[in-house]
Amino acid sequence: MSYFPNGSSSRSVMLEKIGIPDGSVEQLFKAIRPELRAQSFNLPEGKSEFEVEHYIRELGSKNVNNLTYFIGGGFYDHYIPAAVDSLVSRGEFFTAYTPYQPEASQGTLQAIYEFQSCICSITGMDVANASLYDGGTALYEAAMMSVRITKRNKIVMDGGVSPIYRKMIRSYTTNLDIGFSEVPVCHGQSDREELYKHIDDDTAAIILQNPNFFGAVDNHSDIVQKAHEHGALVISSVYPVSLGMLKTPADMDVDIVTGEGQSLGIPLSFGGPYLGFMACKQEYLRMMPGRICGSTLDIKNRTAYVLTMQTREQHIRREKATSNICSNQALCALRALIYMSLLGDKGLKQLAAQCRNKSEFAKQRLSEIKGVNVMDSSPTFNEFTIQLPVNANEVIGKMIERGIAAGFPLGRYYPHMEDYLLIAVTEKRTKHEIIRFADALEDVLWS
Amino acid sequence: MSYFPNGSSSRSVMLEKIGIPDGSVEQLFKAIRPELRAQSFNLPEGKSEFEVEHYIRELGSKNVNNLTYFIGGGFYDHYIPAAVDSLVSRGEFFTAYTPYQPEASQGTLQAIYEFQSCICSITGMDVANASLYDGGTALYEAAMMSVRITKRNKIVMDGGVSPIYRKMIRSYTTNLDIGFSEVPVCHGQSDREELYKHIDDDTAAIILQNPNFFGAVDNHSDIVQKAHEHGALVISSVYPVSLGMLKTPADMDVDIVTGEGQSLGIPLSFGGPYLGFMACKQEYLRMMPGRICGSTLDIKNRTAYVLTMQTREQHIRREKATSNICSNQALCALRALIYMSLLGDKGLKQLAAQCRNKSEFAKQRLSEIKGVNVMDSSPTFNEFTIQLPVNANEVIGKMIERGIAAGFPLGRYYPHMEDYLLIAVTEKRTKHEIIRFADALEDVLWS
Amino acid sequence: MELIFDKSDFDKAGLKLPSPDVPEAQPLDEVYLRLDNTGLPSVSEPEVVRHFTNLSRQNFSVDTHFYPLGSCTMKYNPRFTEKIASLESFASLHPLQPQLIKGGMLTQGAMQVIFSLEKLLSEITGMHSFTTQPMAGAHGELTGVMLIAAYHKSRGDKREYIIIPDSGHGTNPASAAIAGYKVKTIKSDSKGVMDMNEYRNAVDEHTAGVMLTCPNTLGIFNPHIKEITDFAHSHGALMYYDGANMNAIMGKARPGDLGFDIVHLNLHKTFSTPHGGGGPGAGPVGVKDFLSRFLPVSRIIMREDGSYALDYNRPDSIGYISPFYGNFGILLRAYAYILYMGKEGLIEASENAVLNANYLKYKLKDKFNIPFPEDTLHEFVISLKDYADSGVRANDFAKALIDVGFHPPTIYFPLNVKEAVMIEPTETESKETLDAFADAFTALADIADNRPEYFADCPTGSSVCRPDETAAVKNPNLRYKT
Amino acid sequence: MELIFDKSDFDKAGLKLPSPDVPEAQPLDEVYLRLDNTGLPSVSEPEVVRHFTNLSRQNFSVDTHFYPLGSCTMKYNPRFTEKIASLESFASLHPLQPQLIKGGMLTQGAMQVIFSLEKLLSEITGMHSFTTQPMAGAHGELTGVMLIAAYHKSRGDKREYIIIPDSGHGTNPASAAIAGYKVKTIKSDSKGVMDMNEYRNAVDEHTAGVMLTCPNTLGIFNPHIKEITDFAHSHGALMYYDGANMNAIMGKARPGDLGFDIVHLNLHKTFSTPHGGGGPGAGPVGVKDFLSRFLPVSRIIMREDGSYALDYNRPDSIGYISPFYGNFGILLRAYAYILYMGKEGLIEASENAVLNANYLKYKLKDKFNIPFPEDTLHEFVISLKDYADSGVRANDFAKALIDVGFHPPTIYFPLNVKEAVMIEPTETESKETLDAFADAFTALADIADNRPEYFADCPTGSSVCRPDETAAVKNPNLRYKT
Ligand SMILES: Cc1ncc(COP(=O)(O)O)c(C=O)c1O
Ligand SMILES: Cc1ncc(COP(=O)(O)O)c(C=O)c1O
Repeated sequence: MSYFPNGSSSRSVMLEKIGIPDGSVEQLFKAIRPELRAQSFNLPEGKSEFEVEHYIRELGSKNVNNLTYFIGGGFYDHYIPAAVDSLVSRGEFFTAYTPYQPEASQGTLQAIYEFQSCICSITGMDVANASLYDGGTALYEAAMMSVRITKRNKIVMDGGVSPIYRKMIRSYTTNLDIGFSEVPVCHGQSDREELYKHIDDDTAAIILQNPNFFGAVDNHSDIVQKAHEHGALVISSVYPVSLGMLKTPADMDVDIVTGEGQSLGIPLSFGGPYLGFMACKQEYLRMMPGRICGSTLDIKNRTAYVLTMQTREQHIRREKATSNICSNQALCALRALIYMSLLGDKGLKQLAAQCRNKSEFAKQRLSEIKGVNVMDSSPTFNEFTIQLPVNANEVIGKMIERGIAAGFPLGRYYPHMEDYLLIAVTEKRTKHEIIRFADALEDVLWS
Repeated sequence: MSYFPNGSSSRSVMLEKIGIPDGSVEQLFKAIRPELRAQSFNLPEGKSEFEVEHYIRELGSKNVNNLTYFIGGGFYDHYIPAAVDSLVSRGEFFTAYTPYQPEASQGTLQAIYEFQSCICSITGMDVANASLYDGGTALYEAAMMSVRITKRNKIVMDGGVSPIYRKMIRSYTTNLDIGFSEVPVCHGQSDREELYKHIDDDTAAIILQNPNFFGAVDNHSDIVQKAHEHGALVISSVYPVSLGMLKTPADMDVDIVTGEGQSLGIPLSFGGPYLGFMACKQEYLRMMPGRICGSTLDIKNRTAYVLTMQTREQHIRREKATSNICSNQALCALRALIYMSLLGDKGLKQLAAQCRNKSEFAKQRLSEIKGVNVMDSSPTFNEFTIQLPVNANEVIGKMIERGIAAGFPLGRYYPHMEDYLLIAVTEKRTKHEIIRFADALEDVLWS
Repeated sequence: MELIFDKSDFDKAGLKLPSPDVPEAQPLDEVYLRLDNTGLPSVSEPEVVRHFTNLSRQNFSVDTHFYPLGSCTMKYNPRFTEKIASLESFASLHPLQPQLIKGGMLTQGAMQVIFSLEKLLSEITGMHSFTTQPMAGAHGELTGVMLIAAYHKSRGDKREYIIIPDSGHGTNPASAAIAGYKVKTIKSDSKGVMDMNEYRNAVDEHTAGVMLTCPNTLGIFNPHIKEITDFAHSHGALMYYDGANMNAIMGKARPGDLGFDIVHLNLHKTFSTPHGGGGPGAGPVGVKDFLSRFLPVSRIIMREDGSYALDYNRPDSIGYISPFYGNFGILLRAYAYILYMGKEGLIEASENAVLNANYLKYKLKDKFNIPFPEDTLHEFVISLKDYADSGVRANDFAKALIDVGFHPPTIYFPLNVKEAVMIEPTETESKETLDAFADAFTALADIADNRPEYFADCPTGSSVCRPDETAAVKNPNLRYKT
Repeated sequence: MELIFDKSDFDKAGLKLPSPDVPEAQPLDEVYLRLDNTGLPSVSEPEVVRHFTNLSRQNFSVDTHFYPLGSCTMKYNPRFTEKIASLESFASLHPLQPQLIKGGMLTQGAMQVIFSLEKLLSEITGMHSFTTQPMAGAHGELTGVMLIAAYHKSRGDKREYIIIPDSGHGTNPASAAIAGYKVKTIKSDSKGVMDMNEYRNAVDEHTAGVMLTCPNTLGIFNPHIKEITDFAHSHGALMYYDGANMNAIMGKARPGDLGFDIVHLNLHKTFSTPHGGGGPGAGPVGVKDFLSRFLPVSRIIMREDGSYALDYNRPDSIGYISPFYGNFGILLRAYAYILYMGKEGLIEASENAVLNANYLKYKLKDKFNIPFPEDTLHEFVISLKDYADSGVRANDFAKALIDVGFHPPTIYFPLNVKEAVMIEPTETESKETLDAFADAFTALADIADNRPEYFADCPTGSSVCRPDETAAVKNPNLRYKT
């Protein structure tokens, strides 16, 4: 087999040395007594690389490819520069593991430090960790963290938080003694009045999202102030690309920030691997889950990077750890770091501006279509909702036939919104594509 | 611009230091007086990576892709293992240059040494060089080499040598005092009788190919003997994959072996970059063109690799060099080396066997089609000729409509062979594809 | 090395964006706007490429070094699975695409991958169904414990404890705890496996489940495994199998056959997906039939016509564990790996992994104390406590190994061995490499005997040596600041 | 490092082939068969990957190091052009495909790439048409000299000599010679450019052509260039432009405007395609109108309907230079690079290249002897002959630079400067890097003054130090033998 570097002669020598001269490796498994043996192992025969590739390409062609994407929902079709793919493909990065041995892992460690720095920069927060699984688990971890910090157990979730993430948080906490209230939002900003009704002195945290699931941009400063008055924390889930334009969570005095980093150079890849990130105020550092890398000096006074604050973690604290996370999404964090390095300060701003400009252009074109109602109760970044004169699912199907993924049908998560579409526009969508989208939609609706 | 690491502030400082305080880089070009300035520079505006990629993908889709290839003609559709692409993509390999400084280039140098070793192994020859541009220029270089060695100037070319290569050799030597004779072959082995008529004591070399352009396999030992009797050399152009099965040129006592290495892990890529290789008997080493890497010891008696025999080369000998070659096809040689290392001894033999087995299977299926005449005057490796009842061009067009590149129309190079097709089969062609090919051909011819 | 931020200058950029082709939008109201800079480093592409290329060169990795990190299965990561994961027909696929047209008709290929992988993993482990949602081993554990909770809850049975042996990985108790359980730890016996007496005393009607690794982190296959699972079951507790060590027994034993009810696998260990410098991995979870109804949504099911659909209608499900289907790109790699290896290939992988480990153990056993030397499979644990007594600790050996070109094994784990050095060579290393490692390790023991002071400066050949970790905690410097 | 052959064992393999799906053929007659082993190393894929990964790490490269190799334009190689060259719609295209259906209707995209690239290169150089067939600079030179020959022959004019200045690259005289010409070498004058008197005396009715590099290998743009080309023309000779240094003058001057008749470009220099450890490159050749009919076949032409076709019907053509259209994968990269850079980008590339070189010259000029310091553009040449007199040669400086992390500049070229060190920083290096290099180089000069013996062991940090090249020639060991 092509992955085993010992030929039969080496194997014989090895077996002989360890006292199995008859050459039967089976004897090494004698602890697995016959009655404990596998009762079946009915797998296909091995194939060659060429055959497997061929087969999987065939499967790939069973997906409908080359749709022009106007779907987002927290996961966006941004361009990934070739340098990102090229650099994360270096064996020294992708075939290493968690940098337990700093002297053999300065590459990974410095990258984590730089990643944490970039996350702090774009969010404005004090400290960040090395990554969590995805934006949803990051938000859940933040909720747990707020419970630990405040020693309270009531959580208020804004309805503008991704319904997927809200479901995840509910799942994870079913067996825990945590009370939730969810405050509905309908394609606009957070409903302050309703929210405030739920905030009291037992509240551990308010969970917000900006831009929210409907694309609405908000300034949550007032909510944060209210929360803090009650001794509650505020957790905000953000879309990192938007931070090239939008007021930072730090500026709103948010306590814990999380987000999905997929938009930072990570392929959509049918849902993963993605990148959860988390940043918080300095004072909550020791309550944060996940690995953290710090800069220190070595015995020769050289700068060195190490995993630090490890007494928070499972391998030291076991059942008392802040989280059970061990393997995280390191290579995705590296992708995000390289992507952010390529973008730079100006690049992130320009990218955000392009996304919004194109989104506003799309809004305008779509609003010209008879029967299409572009929701405008609040400003948006690069995603917005429209109301159609018919059920959204019908329209989507016909648009797919025209090669366009026209948006996400909000009815999927909001039963009263069967005729709403959530539309996302990134820098990759050309003017031409947007016009084609609007024309096709008009065509589908009216001819 | 994204490829320039100096911002405007650095540039100002630099200009100031070199005495151009007004910040105008133009002054550095003052030697180019106004009357010498570019009279036009009418180029398009720059584009982003995303836009260029998008545009070039569009051009790519203007090629007819996904044809099932039964064309070869010296260039073959073999599978390239992913490890080859992955390893040659390492920056340390592909962004280095000719290893002039051995201490900064042991990676490239050892790889060349191993490549030379592999070429010697598969051809059976004594020594090999680091690469030449392609199989055609390699053959031309061998011809020139034979002229230098024998101090004679008559060359006999077998008609089984690729017509492309024969044309190339003719082009390169138009202005030189070299006489050529070409001995026709028709879809079979070399015509000894005719060949021998042209060999005499002025003959520098006989140029042969095995398998020849029609796929015919030959044992050229007798021709070699005849040539040597006349003091002439024999040059043989080979298909490296076939050497997993066929008698080696060394076994036939050939003096200089050249070939196209594309089949060894190099993509077809519309004609290049490919890989010319050359190997010869020890005694001709100092007449060989191209770079050569040798093993030696360093001052601490460690094994070290260096470019050697450099007094043959242009940078030392200028107009007296054995060749003008400077940049060669190093990265393609590295591809071939990695490919050969993955294949190994058994792998090359199995690969050759699979190619031939599939080719024979195709022959058999095609021979069952009414009106199709599979030429069988000599054994073949993985390529063979068939005669059709109609003009080959007609058939090809209809086969293309069925997604199959059915073979190369020999009429293109041999005017009397308008109804012949040259068909190649590699390990990538499945039984299913071969059967579909035969069925489609039958369909095209008879329905 | 310099930080990427140190190369920053305000008007440099590493990426050109497309030229604007739409009008500029009306700006947002200032209350919504970021007014400061983002703080990202502004550098050119050549600088980014050189920076990260040279950063990478400071790492040890499987591609460059022997990396016998015990419990981590640092085996070779095939190149073709990387290629497959980057095929655009998968890599560009939006996770919401299946929801655009009912039942996932737009993503049949991707769904088939998951469906088929679940089937293969079920057969490999002897389980009945699998979810691919968990994104790492620990995430699988959490999912598993949530399944345990859901099961007992469905029976109106409130249980309190999860039982875990002291040799269990830290994630086991952590996962149990964050899912709401208390943890009971059982000591290991003199053979290195869970003490049966203590175990029998611990299990009762408050026991929700038992989490075991088998072979355990000492590499030992517990001969009482069937008794253990039977005993738990007889008290209504469920058995959880931490599959991190599955690489030892493929085709030899299956957790399902041994009586486990829930299993997680680490695809980034057993199924050769890359470790990525710490992740991403994938930790799919398999269960016996009676637990299937609790698995996370969505499930991928096959319709009668052979097409695949997403099923959300599962009222007993524990809910969403991942936003979608797990770390799909990792799943795809593992699927390709399994198809490539096939039945025989996987069996041989385990056989070679066990042979390599036993050969290396043989090479080291005379010189070193191996507290639990019997019947180890894919890994084994050395105790360096004798050396530690004379001042050379496991950590010192580790640092010295770096100087001779080996990534150190796992140290100080499992916790039930003093000065533990946990060695897992994997099947993708050659005898020559094992010999070289054994020689080097043995040579260090000689040095420890004669010149213990040698270790203080090790490693000398790396860009850093023994960073001050205490200072790192005391004065946290966790990010670049201008 | 061990050779890959040292890891070989007969029943190992790094690649699985598809399982046979057709019957085994009747074997060939034994006279056609290979009876011995092929001698290829039999190793597993993990060993191959680790071997070549670690081999690569022994190289200096642009990605890892400053690499100011004069005349070679070792600038950054964009990653996206690599990606583009690997797009299947081009990388999998068979070169004979255009011949399957008349006129290349099956490969319109690829042909458009070549056609468009030829147009762009024509505009950049001020020529009228281009062939992309030549596979490197030297190959372009040979093509160019063959065009010169074809031109004179077409006029029944038999000429004998090609004139080349002594600062010309070795490939110039070599190309002239193998195409059948004698070479006349012209010395450089005190300003570093071709001596005009000697030149005027050399040109006569036997002169077929003059090959010039401009700026020349000293980085100097010859102010008499127009006189030179006019003078050659007035004697019926053609002017050949060696475009290796085109990176200095894009948008500033064009060889076509300066009176050159034939030009080659090195796409692997000016147009950022990777050097690949020695190649492949590409050396397209451009000509003025009156020479177009001699260009190699095939030519790609545009039909009236805008489609592209291959034209073989060119009776005056010098014939086939390449089997097909040249190193297409390299052409595609260069095409993408030019589209990316655009007009302004290319101009700025030259400006930054020249600024960087002049800045570095400024940093070094006080300490070092720069024999021809005036008006240099993208590169400059230092003479270390003063140091050489006291025993420290250019080669010693080169070796010492390796220890401090810089790839040495070109040394001992051009031949008209003693102990030459030829430095071309390129536009893709930062001021900080140039400063660091200047400091290191200056520091070496100080060491040379005070401790010349320091150099003997340099480099100390590489895996080898000063291999015995004489022994390598005397006892050639050019391949592995069992
Ligand atoms: C025995 C064992 N269990 C669980 C885990 C946790 O797996 P992961 O890191 O994928 O979360 C590990 C990983 O190190 C392990 O070795
Ligand atoms: C001035 C000059 N001319 C010609 C060449 C030859 O180019 P190539 O190596 O591509 O054949 C070179 C390359 O080193 C050069 O520097």
